[in-house]
Amino acid sequence: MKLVIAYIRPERLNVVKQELYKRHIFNISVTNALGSGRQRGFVESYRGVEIEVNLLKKVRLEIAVNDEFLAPTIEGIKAGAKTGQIGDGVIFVVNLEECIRIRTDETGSVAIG
Amino acid sequence: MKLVIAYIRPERLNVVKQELYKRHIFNISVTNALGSGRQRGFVESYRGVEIEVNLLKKVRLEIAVNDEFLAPTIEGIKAGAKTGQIGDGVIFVVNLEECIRIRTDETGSVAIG
Amino acid sequence: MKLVIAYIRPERLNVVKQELYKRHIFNISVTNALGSGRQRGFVESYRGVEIEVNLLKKVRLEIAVNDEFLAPTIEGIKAGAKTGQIGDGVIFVVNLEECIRIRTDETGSVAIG
Amino acid sequence: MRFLRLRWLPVLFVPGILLISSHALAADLTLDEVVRGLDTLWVLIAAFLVFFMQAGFGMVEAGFIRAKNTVNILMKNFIDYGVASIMFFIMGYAFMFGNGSGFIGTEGFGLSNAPNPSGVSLYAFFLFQAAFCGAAATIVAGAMSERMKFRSYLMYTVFISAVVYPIVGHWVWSGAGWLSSMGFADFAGSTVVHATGGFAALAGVLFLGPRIGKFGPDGSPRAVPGHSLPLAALGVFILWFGWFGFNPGSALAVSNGEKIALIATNTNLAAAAGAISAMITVWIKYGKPDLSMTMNGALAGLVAITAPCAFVMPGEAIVIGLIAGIIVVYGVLFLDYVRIDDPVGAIPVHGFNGVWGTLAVGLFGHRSLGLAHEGLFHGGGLTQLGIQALGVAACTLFVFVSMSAVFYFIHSTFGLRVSRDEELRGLDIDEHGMEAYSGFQVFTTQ
Amino acid sequence: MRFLRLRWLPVLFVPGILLISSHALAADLTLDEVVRGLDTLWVLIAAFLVFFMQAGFGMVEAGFIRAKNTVNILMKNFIDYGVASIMFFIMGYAFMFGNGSGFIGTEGFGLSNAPNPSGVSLYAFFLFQAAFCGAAATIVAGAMSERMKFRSYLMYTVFISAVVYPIVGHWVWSGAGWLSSMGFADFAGSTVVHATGGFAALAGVLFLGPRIGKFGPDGSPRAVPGHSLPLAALGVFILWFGWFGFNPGSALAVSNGEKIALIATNTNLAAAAGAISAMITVWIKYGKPDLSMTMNGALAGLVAITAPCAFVMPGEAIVIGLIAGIIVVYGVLFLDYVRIDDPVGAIPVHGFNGVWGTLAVGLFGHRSLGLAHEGLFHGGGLTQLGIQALGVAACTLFVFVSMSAVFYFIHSTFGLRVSRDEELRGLDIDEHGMEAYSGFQVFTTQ
Amino acid sequence: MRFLRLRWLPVLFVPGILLISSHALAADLTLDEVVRGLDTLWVLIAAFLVFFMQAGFGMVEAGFIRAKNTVNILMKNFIDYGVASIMFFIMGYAFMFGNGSGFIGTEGFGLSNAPNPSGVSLYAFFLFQAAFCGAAATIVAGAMSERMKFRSYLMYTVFISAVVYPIVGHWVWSGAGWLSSMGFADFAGSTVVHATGGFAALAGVLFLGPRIGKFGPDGSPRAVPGHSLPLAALGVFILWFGWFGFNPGSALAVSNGEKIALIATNTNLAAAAGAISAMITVWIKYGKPDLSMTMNGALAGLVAITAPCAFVMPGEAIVIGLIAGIIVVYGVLFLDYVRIDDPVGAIPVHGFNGVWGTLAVGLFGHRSLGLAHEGLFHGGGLTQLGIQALGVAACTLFVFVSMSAVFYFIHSTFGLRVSRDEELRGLDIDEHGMEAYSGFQVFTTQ
Ligand SMILES: Nc1ncnc2c1ncn2[C@@H]1O[C@H](COP(=O)(O)OP(=O)(O)O)[C@@H](O)[C@H]1O
Ligand SMILES: Nc1ncnc2c1ncn2[C@@H]1O[C@H](COP(=O)(O)OP(=O)(O)O)[C@@H](O)[C@H]1O
Ligand SMILES: Nc1ncnc2c1ncn2[C@@H]1O[C@H](COP(=O)(O)OP(=O)(O)O)[C@@H](O)[C@H]1O
Repeated sequence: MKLVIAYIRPERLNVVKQELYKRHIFNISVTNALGSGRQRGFVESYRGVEIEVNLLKKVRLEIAVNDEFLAPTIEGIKAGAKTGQIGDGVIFVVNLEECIRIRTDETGSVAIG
Repeated sequence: MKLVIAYIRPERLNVVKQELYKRHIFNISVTNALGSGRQRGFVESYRGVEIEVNLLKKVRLEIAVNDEFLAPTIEGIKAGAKTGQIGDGVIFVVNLEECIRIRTDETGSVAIG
Repeated sequence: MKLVIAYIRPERLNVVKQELYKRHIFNISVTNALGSGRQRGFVESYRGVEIEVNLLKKVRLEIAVNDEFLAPTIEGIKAGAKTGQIGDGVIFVVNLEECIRIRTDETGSVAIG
Repeated sequence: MRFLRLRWLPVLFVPGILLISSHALAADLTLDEVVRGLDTLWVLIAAFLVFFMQAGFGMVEAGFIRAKNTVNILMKNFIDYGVASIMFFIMGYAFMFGNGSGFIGTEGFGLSNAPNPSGVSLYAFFLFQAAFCGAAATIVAGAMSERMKFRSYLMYTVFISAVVYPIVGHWVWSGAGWLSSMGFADFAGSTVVHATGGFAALAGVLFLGPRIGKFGPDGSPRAVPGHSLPLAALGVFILWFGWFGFNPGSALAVSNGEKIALIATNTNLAAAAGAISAMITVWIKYGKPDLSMTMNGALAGLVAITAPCAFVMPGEAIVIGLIAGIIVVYGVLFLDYVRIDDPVGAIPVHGFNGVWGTLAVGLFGHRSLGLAHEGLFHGGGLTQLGIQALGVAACTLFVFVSMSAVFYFIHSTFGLRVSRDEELRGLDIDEHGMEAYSGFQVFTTQ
Repeated sequence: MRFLRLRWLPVLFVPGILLISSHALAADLTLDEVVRGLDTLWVLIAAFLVFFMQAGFGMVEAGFIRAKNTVNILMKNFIDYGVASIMFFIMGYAFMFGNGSGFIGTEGFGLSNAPNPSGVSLYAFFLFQAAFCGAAATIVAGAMSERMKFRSYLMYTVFISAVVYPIVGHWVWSGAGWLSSMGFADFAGSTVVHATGGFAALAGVLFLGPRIGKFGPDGSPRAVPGHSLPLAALGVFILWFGWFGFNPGSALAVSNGEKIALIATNTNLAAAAGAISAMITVWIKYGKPDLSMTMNGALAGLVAITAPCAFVMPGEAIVIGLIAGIIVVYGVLFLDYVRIDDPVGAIPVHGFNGVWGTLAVGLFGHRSLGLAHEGLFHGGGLTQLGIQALGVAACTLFVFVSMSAVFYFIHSTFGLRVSRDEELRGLDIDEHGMEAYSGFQVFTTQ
Repeated sequence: MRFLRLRWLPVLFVPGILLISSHALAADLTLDEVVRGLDTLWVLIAAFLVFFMQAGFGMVEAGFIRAKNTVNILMKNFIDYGVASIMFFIMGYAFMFGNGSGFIGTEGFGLSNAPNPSGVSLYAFFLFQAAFCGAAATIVAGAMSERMKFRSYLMYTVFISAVVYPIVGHWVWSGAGWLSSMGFADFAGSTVVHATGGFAALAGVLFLGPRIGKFGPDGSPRAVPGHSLPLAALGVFILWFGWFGFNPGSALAVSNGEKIALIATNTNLAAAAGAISAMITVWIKYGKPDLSMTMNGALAGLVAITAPCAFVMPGEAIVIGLIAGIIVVYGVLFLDYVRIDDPVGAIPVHGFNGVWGTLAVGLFGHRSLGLAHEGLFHGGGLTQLGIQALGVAACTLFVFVSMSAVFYFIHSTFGLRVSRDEELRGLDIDEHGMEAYSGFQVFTTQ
């Protein structure tokens, strides 16, 4: 089992979700995040003082998947999130040792989704 | 050492905290999250247009524990979070390679809590 | 590759970022979090009723790094976040199996930053 | 449909004669008519200010509760004013000001052949009174917030604005009520509006019970902080502003201006004193100046000065306000102590201080300012104080009993309270299907 | 620079004579002057209230859109009122009230030698009218929000406040317009202000197109929830409050108070009825009482009563409001159905109900209240209704066509719409370089 | 306790005679009394509007600072008005309007035997003046926000409202002050209220120092964005609305309405012009129309027109406003340049434009409108301008010096500034033990 963590543009979330649905991945968790990466921030100016905003709004996805779903998950995220412009984001994969579904007490692969 | 990640219903947070306290787990970190899982969303309607809200409000816990505390942690979360109804959430366990307490420079087991 | 997760005081974020920049770590992701650790909360009182606030505001960093950058990253976070007073926070290190940059399709080490 | 006999025709759409007609206007008016016009204008402006208090109530109540129930409280706020406006038009005014017995009026339904006890236009008087009725109704929303069904709230609103409030009003303000015949004085409604609202709220929360999580398993009270103190602060400012219509407007005439100026000054000083004394009280007791209590203190001062505003001098208004600020702090503590859950403090602010303000008339009032008897502190003995005590006791008792009946009825038919799940998730989603702050990350863990 | 002949000198800075001069003052005034003073004061207060509606519009519009475009809408709100004030001073007033043809005035630029059709001070009349002009301009901001360039909005504002609105106003309110000559009656501006704003908005959104994501690929409408219903609720209360200046203020005189009191009462009852009927309609159709629709219902009632407020009785005002509340709900649904995207409901509220209110004059109006002909329901036949229909048709057509030309011009020169990227990221950052809620975590995924 | 001789008894609680007495009322009043009543009513309404500005100040200040200090600023807002109301009653009024020397009044403490230089009820005049005093006090809160101890703020409030403001007021408005004897003209308080507030703020921030993080290690200014621009926008609208009481109300009489109408129109046009010119200035300099500056521009225009509002014509008001908008932008930049940290722009808005407005009287003022000498641009030479310059210099110097002494005293006894830790965590938690937005996720990293 893997835990897939992805940072994407907020406005791509709906498309990413649709791409994941197509690939039968329904369970995801989403958090608001700020990110700094290769993308330069934009310059705001407030009352005559410039601010370089270098923490940009991103959305963080966390998806636990069984190994056979890892590839489609990555694919789905890429399909939905890519615009080709700086700031598209990254996907991290971490090994997931155990997964427990609280309601059912299921554990392991079967608990994931 | 393990990193326990759990998604629970927001309104169960206090109970979960109490259950963890009972088991001498005091250190936890909490973030707001949205989740989509087996639970169907509810239908809001705004100005005559229906919206299916399929990202529901969840709370994400992150708890670093020494191996001997893994079982009680999972138990505590389950005890506090379970309602038996769809949407209770999941617990993920990831291997934690290192833990460093910033204030004390402690590392490893002793740094966890 | 490692995934470094750190909880720090919100007001230290800017300093931590500068310390990381000095060490050529530019890519980070940040989320708001609440944490309970060794630090006791403070007591608010609202309309004559005391509340012990034991979930304090923290900021969560997530930084994917190549192995050779792990030490400087930890160092940078410590340098920026340490005040010596209770509540400075913790750093967790998790093994990162894969990293994919969405825009470029790069994977592995080269994708990290 | 009756016709109004208007002295002049609307000029805007009558081309040609426009310039002439409007200039000719002035000359046509007698001094008497001008005075009536001026008084009507003043009562209307006061009515607008009292209407605007509705926004103040809405913001205070919304700010003092959790984000997840905000849509619900705002909805209650709009609709109780809407229902009160219409019901007071259809029957409330008739019950309140219609000729009838000393207990209730029975004439003037739909304002047709409605008696007009004021010296101003009937419509202005009606609008002013309708806005008062709306205020009485909305006070309850805050106390019962975060757990009461919207549907049941609607029903409650009809009862209070159509029947209960008008009856109390009849007793005191109709000129024919049994209380006013005794010399009971409540200039602008500490009893009629505020104690009525406050004690109706008390009846309501007793039926409703406290919010989940307000009291610990051991019964110790827990804080449930409001989600937006800026909103609440704005609400308090708006209420304070609106009170300048509420109290001085109750004079129903401008005259040479002395009386309304005195009333306005008293109103302001009592509010200021209430804020300061509540701040000091809570600061001494808890070590920190608590904004939410300070704001309640200002409102407490306003409620307390409402009955005596025309009968006391500014220095006395300050004293009345100071005491009000202390009452509200201990009132909140008392409710916590007896495990009554009033999220916004409506009962201490409007109920307890409504009583205090009414009694203050009997303590500080001056005969020279129009009171039947000199107040206790001016050597008038206990006469006026006794009448005041009797009056406020009668009114609050009547309200408490009749509203208990109403809430009992609703409770046993439609139910007063939402389900546990709905309460935890928030009333906005289940009752109205929408969130107050879409897109914002709001912790709903409490 | 002309000199005003003032009867008294400012006294504050003239030491010594202060006490004497100000006391002597009163004696110097004739009853006629006092009446003029009173009427001027009333028109000024009404103007202040109408100005304050600008805050109401700002809060409603901001509350009903997403957080990421909030700075932009507030900016539009400030600047359209600013531009309208200045442009109406320079030329709008002259086009509207200057002598000229039945189509447009051509005298009184910069208020110099400006005719004054009212019985009050020219400046008071101007300020009142300028605030109306600002209201008409700002209605459009909401409908075109979340996607229109700020620069282009500025340009639009100049056109509507300097030319288009004044022309419509001239037709109806100058006393010399061709519509008023026919007996067309729009007491406070259902047509002149609201339908003008609403149909200008319609022209605008047709050029602009819907927001990205408002309609699915299959054309089905999607909800884009507003980011702060408390802000919107406050806005509605402020608008309702301001309307007490808008409608009764349009009487332009206090007289003996009867007329303004009737108007104020009608205004309040129609708003209350609109809120209630919109709530019921949406409740029946969707199973839940929707706050945003209820608030639109109140506004709909206010818009609808604006034209007939002086010509109908309270019971009729309630009926007009009830129908307005239904119209607004179906209006919103209709726009969704034809895929017109109006984020705040400006077109149903101001456009459709502006028309309804204007027609209602012909249905419910009373000759005894100053109308040229008895309304249809009082046996006056179709005469007044026909005139009303003609008038509102002419005005909305004129506005729609001329504003289409304006928007077409802007569209083909500077462009109306921001880029796709800017729209997705929010106009605040790209157009103004700042965020409305710095520090708050706001989901910008939609 | 003095007795007021009232012409009529409160009628509400006197049954039976109600109808008769209130109808008889009108006939009893002479034209003189009606005029006095009307003027009193107007001054009261103006006072209510000026009071409401307190809400405006609160919202502007809260919106322009970070969320973590919001409770603190709101608390200061409530309490400074409360303290100012009470202190001005006890002694401020006596110092300001009491007979005494040209420097200070010494009669009328607690309003007993207080002289009344106006033609309206003493209480109305007092309330209006007390609200002004509160405004002067609250201006400082914004500039010193996010780092000043609440306790020390309380102390400051007592000084400014009881002593410093009344002294300046005595010089200019008492009719016996040395400045008014020279012909110094400040119609509604550009100097007395705004420059006083602004220069007191300047003294304060010099003692207090900038917020942590406002200036980089190299001294370059950094932006600290306000947490809620909608709140700030609402605040500006409320202030603008309140200014319609502030300026026209300062006429203290309605008369035939001409003067107050002119003042209201000037006020509105200057505000509009200030908003537009600030927007344009900042747009040209930084490429984007900045909402926060535009709002400061509107306020700047309002402050600048406050002194000359009665002495200039509308076209001139526009020019005064345009210049004000430019001044505020460069004023903000100048403060950044000299490393003075004023989070909300109180010093440029109230201080610098208070000076500008006072001088503008000497440039644009008309003798025909009641000024002692023709302004420079109307051929009056430098006389009036010189007097104006002297007056504003004297007042600001006095304020700056005396308030420096006050702040120095507080600084060396209780301390002005919270600890570094408190400042970082936010004043709300440490000073008041509560958060403004409980449940919301707010980034407190800056
Ligand atoms: N090494 C990293 N560690 C943590 N977060 C990262 C890392 N690299 C990128 N991110 C996240 O991904 C987001 C997008 O990265 P960025 O470099 O701007 O995009 P891209 O390279 O795809 O154009 C960042 O804002 C940040 O949130
Ligand atoms: N595979 C997964 N990956 C990430 N998050 C998940 C996954 N499964 C569940 N979750 C999280 O857990 C929450 C509860 O899941 P859900 O399926 O609704 O509950 P349950 O199965 O316990 O009834 C989801 O809203 C989501 O946040
Ligand atoms: N074992 C843990 N698991 C998860 N989060 C932790 C753990 N220990 C500490 N934290 C996080 O770190 C923050 C700081 O911890 P705390 O014990 O208060 O600090 P310190 O020990 O450095 O004084 C906590 O608020 C929490 O967010």
